[in-house]
Amino acid sequence: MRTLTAKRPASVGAYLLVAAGLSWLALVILLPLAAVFIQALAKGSEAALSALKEPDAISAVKLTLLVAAICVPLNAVFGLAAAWSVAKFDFKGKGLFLTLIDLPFSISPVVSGLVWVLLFGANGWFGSFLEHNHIKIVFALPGLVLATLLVTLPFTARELIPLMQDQGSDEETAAVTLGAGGWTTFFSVTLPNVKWALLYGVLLSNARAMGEFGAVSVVSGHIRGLTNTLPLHVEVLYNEYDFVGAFATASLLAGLALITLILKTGLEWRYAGELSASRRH
Amino acid sequence: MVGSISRRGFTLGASGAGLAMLAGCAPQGPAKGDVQALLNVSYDPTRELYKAFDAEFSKRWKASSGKELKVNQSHGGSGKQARAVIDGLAADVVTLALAYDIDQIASKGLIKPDWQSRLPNNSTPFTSTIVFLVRKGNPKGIKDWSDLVKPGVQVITPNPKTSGGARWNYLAAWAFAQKLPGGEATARSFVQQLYKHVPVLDTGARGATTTFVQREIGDVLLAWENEALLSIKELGPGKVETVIPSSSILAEPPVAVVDRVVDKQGSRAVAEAYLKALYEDWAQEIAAQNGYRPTSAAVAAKYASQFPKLNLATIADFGGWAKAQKAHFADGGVFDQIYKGS
Amino acid sequence: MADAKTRRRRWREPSVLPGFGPAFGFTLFYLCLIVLIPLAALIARPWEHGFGGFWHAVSNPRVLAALKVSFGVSLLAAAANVVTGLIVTWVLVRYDFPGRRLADAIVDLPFALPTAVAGIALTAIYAPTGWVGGLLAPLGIKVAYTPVGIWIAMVFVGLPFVVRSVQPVLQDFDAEVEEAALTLGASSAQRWRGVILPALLPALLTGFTLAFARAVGEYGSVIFIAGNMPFKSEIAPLLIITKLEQFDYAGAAAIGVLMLAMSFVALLAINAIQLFLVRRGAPA
Amino acid sequence: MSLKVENLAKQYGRTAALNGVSLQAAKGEFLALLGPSGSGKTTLLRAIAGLEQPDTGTVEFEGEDFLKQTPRERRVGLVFQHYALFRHMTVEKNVAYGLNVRPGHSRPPKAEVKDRVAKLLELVQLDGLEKRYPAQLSGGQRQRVALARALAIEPRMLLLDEPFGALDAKVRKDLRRQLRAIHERAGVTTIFVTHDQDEAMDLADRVVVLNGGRIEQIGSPGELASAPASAFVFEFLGDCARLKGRVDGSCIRFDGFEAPIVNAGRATGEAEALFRPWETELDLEGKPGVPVTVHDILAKGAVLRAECRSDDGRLFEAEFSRDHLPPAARPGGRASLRPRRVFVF
Repeated sequence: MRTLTAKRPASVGAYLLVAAGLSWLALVILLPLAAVFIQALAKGSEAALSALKEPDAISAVKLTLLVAAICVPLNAVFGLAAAWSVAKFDFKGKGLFLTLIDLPFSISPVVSGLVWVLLFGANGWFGSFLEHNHIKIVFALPGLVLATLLVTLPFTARELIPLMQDQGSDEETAAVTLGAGGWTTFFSVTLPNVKWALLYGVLLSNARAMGEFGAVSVVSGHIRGLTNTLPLHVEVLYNEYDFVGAFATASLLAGLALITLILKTGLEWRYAGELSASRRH
Repeated sequence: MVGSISRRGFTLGASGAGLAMLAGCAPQGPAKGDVQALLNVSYDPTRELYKAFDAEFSKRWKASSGKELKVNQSHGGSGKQARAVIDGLAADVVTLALAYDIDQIASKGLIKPDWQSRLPNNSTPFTSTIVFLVRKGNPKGIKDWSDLVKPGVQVITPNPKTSGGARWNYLAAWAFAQKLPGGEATARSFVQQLYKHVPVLDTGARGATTTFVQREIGDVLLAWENEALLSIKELGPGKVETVIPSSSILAEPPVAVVDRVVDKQGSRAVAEAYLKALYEDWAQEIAAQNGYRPTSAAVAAKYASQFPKLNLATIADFGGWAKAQKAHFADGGVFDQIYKGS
Repeated sequence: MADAKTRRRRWREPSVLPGFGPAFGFTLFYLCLIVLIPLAALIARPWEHGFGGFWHAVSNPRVLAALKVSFGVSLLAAAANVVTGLIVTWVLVRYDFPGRRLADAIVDLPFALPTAVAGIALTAIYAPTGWVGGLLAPLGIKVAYTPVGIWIAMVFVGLPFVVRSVQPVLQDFDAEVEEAALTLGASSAQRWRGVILPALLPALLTGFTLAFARAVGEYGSVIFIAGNMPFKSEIAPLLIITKLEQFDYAGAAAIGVLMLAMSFVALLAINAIQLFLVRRGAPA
Repeated sequence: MSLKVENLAKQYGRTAALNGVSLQAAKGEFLALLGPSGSGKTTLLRAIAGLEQPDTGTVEFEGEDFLKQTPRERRVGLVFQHYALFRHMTVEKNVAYGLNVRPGHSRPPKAEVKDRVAKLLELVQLDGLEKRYPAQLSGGQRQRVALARALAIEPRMLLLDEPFGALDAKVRKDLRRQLRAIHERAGVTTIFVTHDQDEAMDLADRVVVLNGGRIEQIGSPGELASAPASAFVFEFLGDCARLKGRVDGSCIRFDGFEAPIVNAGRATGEAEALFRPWETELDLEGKPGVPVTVHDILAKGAVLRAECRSDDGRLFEAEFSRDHLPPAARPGGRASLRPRRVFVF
């Protein structure tokens, strides 16, 4: 199958269309991004930098990285397992199964945090058990991790499932008839075929894990220097009228998001090339 | 690249590590080494106050007991913080915007019911009141509560349902109008009128201040006196100024030791000392410097010029918090009725 | 190969590939742990006063008004995103211009930017003192602190869902089909209506639903710009918070359950359509 | 016998894909599974490969119960219709895959793998393309890589699923010849699925004709042509026409004329005769036959084909070598059409 390649706009209408699309992007997405950076630098780069050197900011960065470091690999493994089940096998209730995977997209972040309090809060289902055994979940690291896991759960799976469905299972079947075992097939055939998509999902869920606000806000306890993640630290600074500090921290997150996205797009263009090449049978 | 790979161990290991971390313990908890930790769960506008107080108290605590003390602070909306404590946030002490929120914690058995009589002044080391913040030069000529409902005046106050401070705003307005002819009925229609002049209901006091000062929405902000003073300092010297109305309400942000937590963590001594210290003159000075009205007569006298006198109603005039909450702020209460069918 | 596509009798089609058991088992276990059990806790919560209590909580006029705002504005935002998202996707896929990759990259920004940051930034821009708000204020147009502000924030969070759903389909769109239409003398409007739009419809539908579902639940970026006036610009997630502040867990969970149910039904419907289209071999 | 399939059945929902199929293949034999789509030929092949589990029946190979073995243990070389090459591996890596994934002790040393891959690529005439990726190859080249990859594991049996289905006619023909040559050299029992009767007749030692999950006939190409077992086989193997008549011994009588029955033995009575265009004659001199109008005369390679329509609208075709066409025949003319010999089933 041949697909049309992008071409330079040729007519006035095409130019107008490109202009319209780009202006909309600028208005809706670029402007807020610019606002973050400009406000961060409102009092010069030194003021912005000193906000990032605060001990509370540093501990927030560490906590955020730790939460992401736990959540992202777990969700990547989940994404692979889910995609393997959905894309390589046919079973009843697949629609329901897919919907469950998508569901966290549509749960209000507030609810994504609340559910953990309902489960593990002092008055929750397991509250007295946890208290009895001196295990802390909400208002501590595990709570932050669980809330983040719930929010970022679909990102990797969502990237992998359509691609693996599209690729079908012919290559894996061939590998099996050639004598490859299950894990060998997975690592030598499946994984190389989806590696860019996997990386893409991982990057996206990493950005989301680091940026989640609503859900972690409910389970964090907001203890400065201990359970405040970066987005919560932004809120703290904002509420202290330290706008430069707030936006400086926010631009750290935004910068991170931006780098992630540029990296991701680079990958995407590359792997889209590979994909379309292999599709052109 | 094929055949020799068996990365099963890797994946299992990674997920195992993750799960192990989930089951792991919280970063806080009993102090490690000689450093004792104390968690003060407070509401939003006390950040600067406790930053100063914690530093000084830790120093004094080390001097008197020889032990290091690390005071951890958690700030947020008063109701949200109370809920976090109820749900298991291990606060040694709570310092919230209103007694009602501490009552809620007490009702779950975390704090003994007599908490408010354990420390002087209803367990309130310092007080505040509700004042107005207006634009420089007071262009709308706002002097008192009755000016707030004049045509064309926009009032900024947060949502009393989500903000403890906003409940004091509401009650201050009510207390003013209740003294007018007609009493209760007048108060009701006055408050109703007042909220018709509110264009934005922020969820917290700090958000409302930002809306008023930074976004330049509205003509007058109802704020705690300490918040008004702080925001002039932080945001807009020369942009906004305070107006003291003829009457207001005595805002009492109380403090309490969370009995269940301190008994479990063995931190009762330091927690009680921490709260008692709030009444000492050095702490009262810090409070005064942060815009709170000290309860110590000596310190109050020293800062008298900063805190003009005005007629203050108290929460007791409303029959206590439980009653006020039920009548005004609970679902279906007067506040809800204000918005019904508007 | 047609045989493999015929009707199934068993729960799962047997396959020569190994690992369905462990993979499906792990997926299900993980889903239970991270999604289902927590949601069960939510769903179990609002019934302590029976169905009456639940009904009381969700039928309150203020709750209904907030649901109306949340779902209504989300619909409008998702609809706007379908139109603008299609234009943006078209421009990104079909035209080559400097900065194209960068433009492509920032589409995902709303996925990655912390919602609270987005909310603060949007408020700063659209408040009467802001860059855009300042331009609109003299014209008497208010954006921040009105439902329009909510709409802007929802458009912001929803745009990537539409673009990312449509983009792969448009990229893979068979040139021959379009050229065939062209050689058959179809005008560009006819090609759009008759050939391109029908092919993009499933993807647009998916994008619409995802954007809609996300917008309904959105809190962080909306709350700063919404104004939060009851009956006007108060969103349902805020009411959940409000209920919680009053220690009304059952009421909060009731609204949460209702929103969840509505989103779930929407997603389920879309996935069913999607699977149907995949089985039929249409681009999904 | 090297392969023995007994009574194989497989049901998908309410459709029977295989309905009691039994067949045998001798060592080194080249067997074609021929049938229209949905006839069960692919299912049968996949059941032999171990990709489908039949509901009932047995598959034995050299005395081993194949159904108890995984596809891996069966060690059959399978060539897929759409090649299923590993897109991220070079040609060389693709071919070597089956050797490289063997457990340590039975994996050949690197040099030997390289050597074998080189030999296989030479066999399929792809030497020089070792470092290419599948996306850089033509369809025919890809299919040859797939073949080499399947042969690399020294399969006990070679199975091909419509191997030339996606290729154009010229490439198909080339590959057919190559496949036959490779089969002759490797001597491995080979089964291939096709819906193209020419391909089956051209390549196979024996052809298995499948229809609706059942075997219609097994036989050598010659047997199939001379003695088709059913109307289905007869029709599937080439163009034909039908004519109703009355069986009388070894003859069938039509309206005013008769024709000999090749497969005689039917009891006297009404029956339908089937016959080929090239066993049909056209008469322009008023002898009895089916009265037809000649519509068109088409050149079809070395032969000419006359398309005729009877008065009640049925289509008949008659083929002649170029010098045997009745000189008076031309489009629009009337003629009477007669089969030279017929089959009755």
